[in-house]
Amino acid sequence: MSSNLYQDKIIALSKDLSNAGRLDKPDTTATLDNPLCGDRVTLDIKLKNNGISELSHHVRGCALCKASAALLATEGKAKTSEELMEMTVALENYFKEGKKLPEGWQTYEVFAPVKDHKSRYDCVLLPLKAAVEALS
Amino acid sequence: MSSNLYQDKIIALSKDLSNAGRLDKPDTTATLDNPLCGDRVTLDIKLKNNGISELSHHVRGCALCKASAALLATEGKAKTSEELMEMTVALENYFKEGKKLPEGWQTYEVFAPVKDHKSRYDCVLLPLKAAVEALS
Amino acid sequence: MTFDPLSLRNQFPIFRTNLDKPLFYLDNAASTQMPQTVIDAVTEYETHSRANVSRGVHRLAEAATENFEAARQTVARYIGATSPKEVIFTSGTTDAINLVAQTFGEQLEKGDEVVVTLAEHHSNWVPWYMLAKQKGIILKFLPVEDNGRLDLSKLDQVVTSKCRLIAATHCSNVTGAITDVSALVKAAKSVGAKVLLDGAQMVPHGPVDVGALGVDFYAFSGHKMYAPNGIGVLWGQQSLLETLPPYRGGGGMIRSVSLEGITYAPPPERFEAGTPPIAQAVGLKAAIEWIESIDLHEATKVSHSLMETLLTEMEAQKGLRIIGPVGVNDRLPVVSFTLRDAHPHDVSQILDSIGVAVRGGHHCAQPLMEAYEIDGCTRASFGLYNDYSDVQTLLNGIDKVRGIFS
Amino acid sequence: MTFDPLSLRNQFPIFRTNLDKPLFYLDNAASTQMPQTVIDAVTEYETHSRANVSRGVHRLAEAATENFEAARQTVARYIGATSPKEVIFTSGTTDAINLVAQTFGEQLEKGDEVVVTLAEHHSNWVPWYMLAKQKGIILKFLPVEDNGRLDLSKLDQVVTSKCRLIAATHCSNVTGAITDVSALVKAAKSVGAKVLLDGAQMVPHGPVDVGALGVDFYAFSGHKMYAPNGIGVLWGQQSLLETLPPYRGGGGMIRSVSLEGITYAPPPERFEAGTPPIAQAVGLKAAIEWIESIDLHEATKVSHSLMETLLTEMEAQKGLRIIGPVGVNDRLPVVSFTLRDAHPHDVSQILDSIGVAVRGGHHCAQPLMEAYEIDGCTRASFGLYNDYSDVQTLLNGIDKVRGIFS
Ligand SMILES: Cc1ncc(COP(=O)(O)O)c(C=O)c1O
Ligand SMILES: Cc1ncc(COP(=O)(O)O)c(C=O)c1O
Repeated sequence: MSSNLYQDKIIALSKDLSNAGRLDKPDTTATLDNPLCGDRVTLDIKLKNNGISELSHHVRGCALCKASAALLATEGKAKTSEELMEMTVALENYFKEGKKLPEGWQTYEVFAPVKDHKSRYDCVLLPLKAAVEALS
Repeated sequence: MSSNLYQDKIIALSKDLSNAGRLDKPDTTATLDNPLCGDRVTLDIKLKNNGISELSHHVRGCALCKASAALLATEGKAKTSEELMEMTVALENYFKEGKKLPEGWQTYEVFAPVKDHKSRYDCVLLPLKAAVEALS
Repeated sequence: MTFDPLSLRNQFPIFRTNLDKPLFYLDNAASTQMPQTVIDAVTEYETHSRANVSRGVHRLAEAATENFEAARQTVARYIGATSPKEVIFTSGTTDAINLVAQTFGEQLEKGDEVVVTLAEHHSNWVPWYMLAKQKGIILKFLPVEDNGRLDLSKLDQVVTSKCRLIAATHCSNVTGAITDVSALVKAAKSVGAKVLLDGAQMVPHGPVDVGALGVDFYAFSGHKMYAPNGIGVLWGQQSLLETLPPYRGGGGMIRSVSLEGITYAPPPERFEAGTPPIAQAVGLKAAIEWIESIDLHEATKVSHSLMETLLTEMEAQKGLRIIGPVGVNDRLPVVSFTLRDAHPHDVSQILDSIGVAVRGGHHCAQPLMEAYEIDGCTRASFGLYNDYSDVQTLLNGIDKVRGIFS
Repeated sequence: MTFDPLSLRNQFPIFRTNLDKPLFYLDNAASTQMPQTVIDAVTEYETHSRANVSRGVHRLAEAATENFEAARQTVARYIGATSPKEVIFTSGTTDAINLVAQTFGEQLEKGDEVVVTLAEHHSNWVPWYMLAKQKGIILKFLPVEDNGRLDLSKLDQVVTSKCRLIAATHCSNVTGAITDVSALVKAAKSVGAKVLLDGAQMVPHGPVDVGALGVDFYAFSGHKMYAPNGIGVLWGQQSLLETLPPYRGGGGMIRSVSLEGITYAPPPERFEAGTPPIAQAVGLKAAIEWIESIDLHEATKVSHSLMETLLTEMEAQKGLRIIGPVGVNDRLPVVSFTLRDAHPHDVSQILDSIGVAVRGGHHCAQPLMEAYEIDGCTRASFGLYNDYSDVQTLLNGIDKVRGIFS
């Protein structure tokens, strides 16, 4: 079961460093910890028209967390703070209750195998929560 | 089983107040508590030739403790501190391991039914321990 | 639902055990027995999914964490907490009250006052005494009336503007009297003080609603409510808990530790250092579900009628003094008494000889014994499985005691 | 006696449980599994003689008290205590260490020093940090060497004449390194300081002799030694315990309580407020008797050879770093490692997918992680029931991890 977690797509995402690192002069920045496992995510964000124009991530954490951050760097583009907040809640419900993901976030279905692993939900959610924090 | 504990002889002893109360000008006095049940024994003792010549008891406690104090007032006569100490240990072993009582203390066999009731050993032992303390 | 103590009794293996004589168990205020379903829940957990909680991702650790957090939710529901985050697992009521004394108490200052009542169990007395000694806090005592109830007419005198906390029992483990909590809460709120209730005796008799009670802290133990021992609960208002410093230090209560310093986890974890009582939490959950499966309205009718029979018979006996309220209203089925010629330990021992388990002594309530000028008393306390045979055998036993000491 | 892990394994119902896949349980440093005999001892007690201890004279209370005190004697024998009075039951190692921090620590003064090591579990770190903050005590840190051992050459520097206590682990829960206790004791005694050992990891592997070790306090937990959780032990030298103030306040730890004041019971009761973990003590006794029934000499040979195989294989792997001593001498079968390209949580998760239960993370030893400049590591820890199949499957799992992350 658990080995399904580490499908090629997730592994590939976790190794995708195209948006890794720090931005010069970001408009906003946030660092968030997962106290349970010690994972830490730092996001730098530039804004345009109320939405994200550029996002870079620095992750000390597991493959799921890294993959989630990498995905956010592309999927988060043009998203507003409200949309991110909505998605964060929706993703939690997607894991916990099998609810659907909102429009425009379908690529996150790559994380479907995480559903079976309660202790790992937070790994995927952490970058989204950091983005919400950065934008609020 | 337990009802055997309250045989006529023990009940009679527990009601025997002939040596109850306090002595005028005792040579020594001791008060001892059983922290577990709150029993308290106060003994006043007069001495002659290294042994007990007179003993009075004041007991706040159960029938076993009262009976034991009453018996000590008569059986303790002329006994020395060493003899009391020896008897205290011997009585504990009499209860715990079925060992014999020392010469001169046979009347304590009235307490034989206590053997089956570990939680009550201390009730009978308390007056003896108080006497040892008074004499030491 | 209907209610039949005898059918309940059959769910408790101890009553089917081949003891040397039948068991009339009336020592429920000390510890209740455990139904098969609770024993099974604990055994099942220990057999099939034992692991340490949190931080582990293997399937056993994940299952243990889930079980543990599910127990927290069940407790929260049972006591009407707003959120499971308000439920802190401790090793018992005593531990729960010490937690408050050390964290909330830590923030008190010299000259601040804490009110305790003379009806308190030592567990809700000694922690405040120790705190008072340590920090120069002043203890005020709310007296009891002759009938076993708190003397609420004295509230005005003992609750001053310096009062920071009223620590009171929800129900006395000696008199069975249920506290008029609203009076305490009103007095406390009028001076901005908090209220801690010791619910050790109350909670086994059915759900409480901490919100409706209006208190700030609520403490109780598993072993008095058909659950394992080694577990207890402190409930605290979330906003209040968030302001409190940690209790014990160790694993699980930190956010991060380094040579530079330490940051602490939010409640409830902040107060749960070390490996928590996991199997015991599983047992507590099962016990609460068991209690919830019972028609407590009917059960209370039965226990009231048992108590009424017992009290009526006792009141007619010369030389027998009931330590507690006379009627059955606003009291739990906890009946304490003294006999003029027989010491409580002798009474308990003779009752034991015919199979009746009661407790004699000071019941860890020496200040109350002092107030009533007694060394101790004998207590018969009822659980959900008791019936008339228990009352009748107890009364027969009291006759026997009289026969021996007359 | 002979020793065969497989026959031992059969005594543990969890290995016979119909899980979705076989269980290779290598998370013993977090919690061990429980053999049937311990589960049975607890169930038997809860089923047939459950009651509260002390002060009760009815047969169940008397049996409970006897069981509880018998457990104290068994523990005393197992650790070589002079008297059962030196054995204090707590809710776990964490609680035991906090007990020392609050009672012994209570007597320390501003400017006094406490030495802890960088190898400590948070449970033997945070209590001292909290005490230091509270009382102005100075913490000194004994560093670790690259090979996972305490750097004893620095003892002279950190143990000064102001040192009052050295708090050290008997064996690290990360590196498995066993501490050279005699060096610590010598350093402590030379300045009149006491020594507390955290034996949580050590005690499951066989009896210790606190007298021979020459220490003053020794702490451990039941759940890591095949016993229930919710129980732990603090051993302390009797003469030292007698000088200490109480820990928590409540029932059972007093001699008398009145409005005028309180006097406390002697040790061990002074430190055991509230209803203690009775069923858990019964389980701990059964677990110790179970350990004592095993030929530990043979068991150690087996675990050493398992550890040797594992370490040898690991040393040959590129990108794998062992966090701990290289050889098998003076270490327990606790093997932690990092993989260059895989995070410990991913490693544990992938191992879980083939049935191997290990733990990944900081293991409540963040200062040690800092010292080795890692975020965390993966730990495989062995119990008496592990055999080559566990080692082999773990190694296969590591291959699988490499396959995924290569
Ligand atoms: C070395 C060490 N000390 C202390 C502890 C804490 O033990 P507990 O959580 O049982 O209190 C542990 C285990 O978690 C440990 O491995
Ligand atoms: C009213 C009350 N408070 C507190 C306690 C202490 O509970 P525990 O011993 O489980 O900590 C008890 C029972 O002993 C009690 O009856």
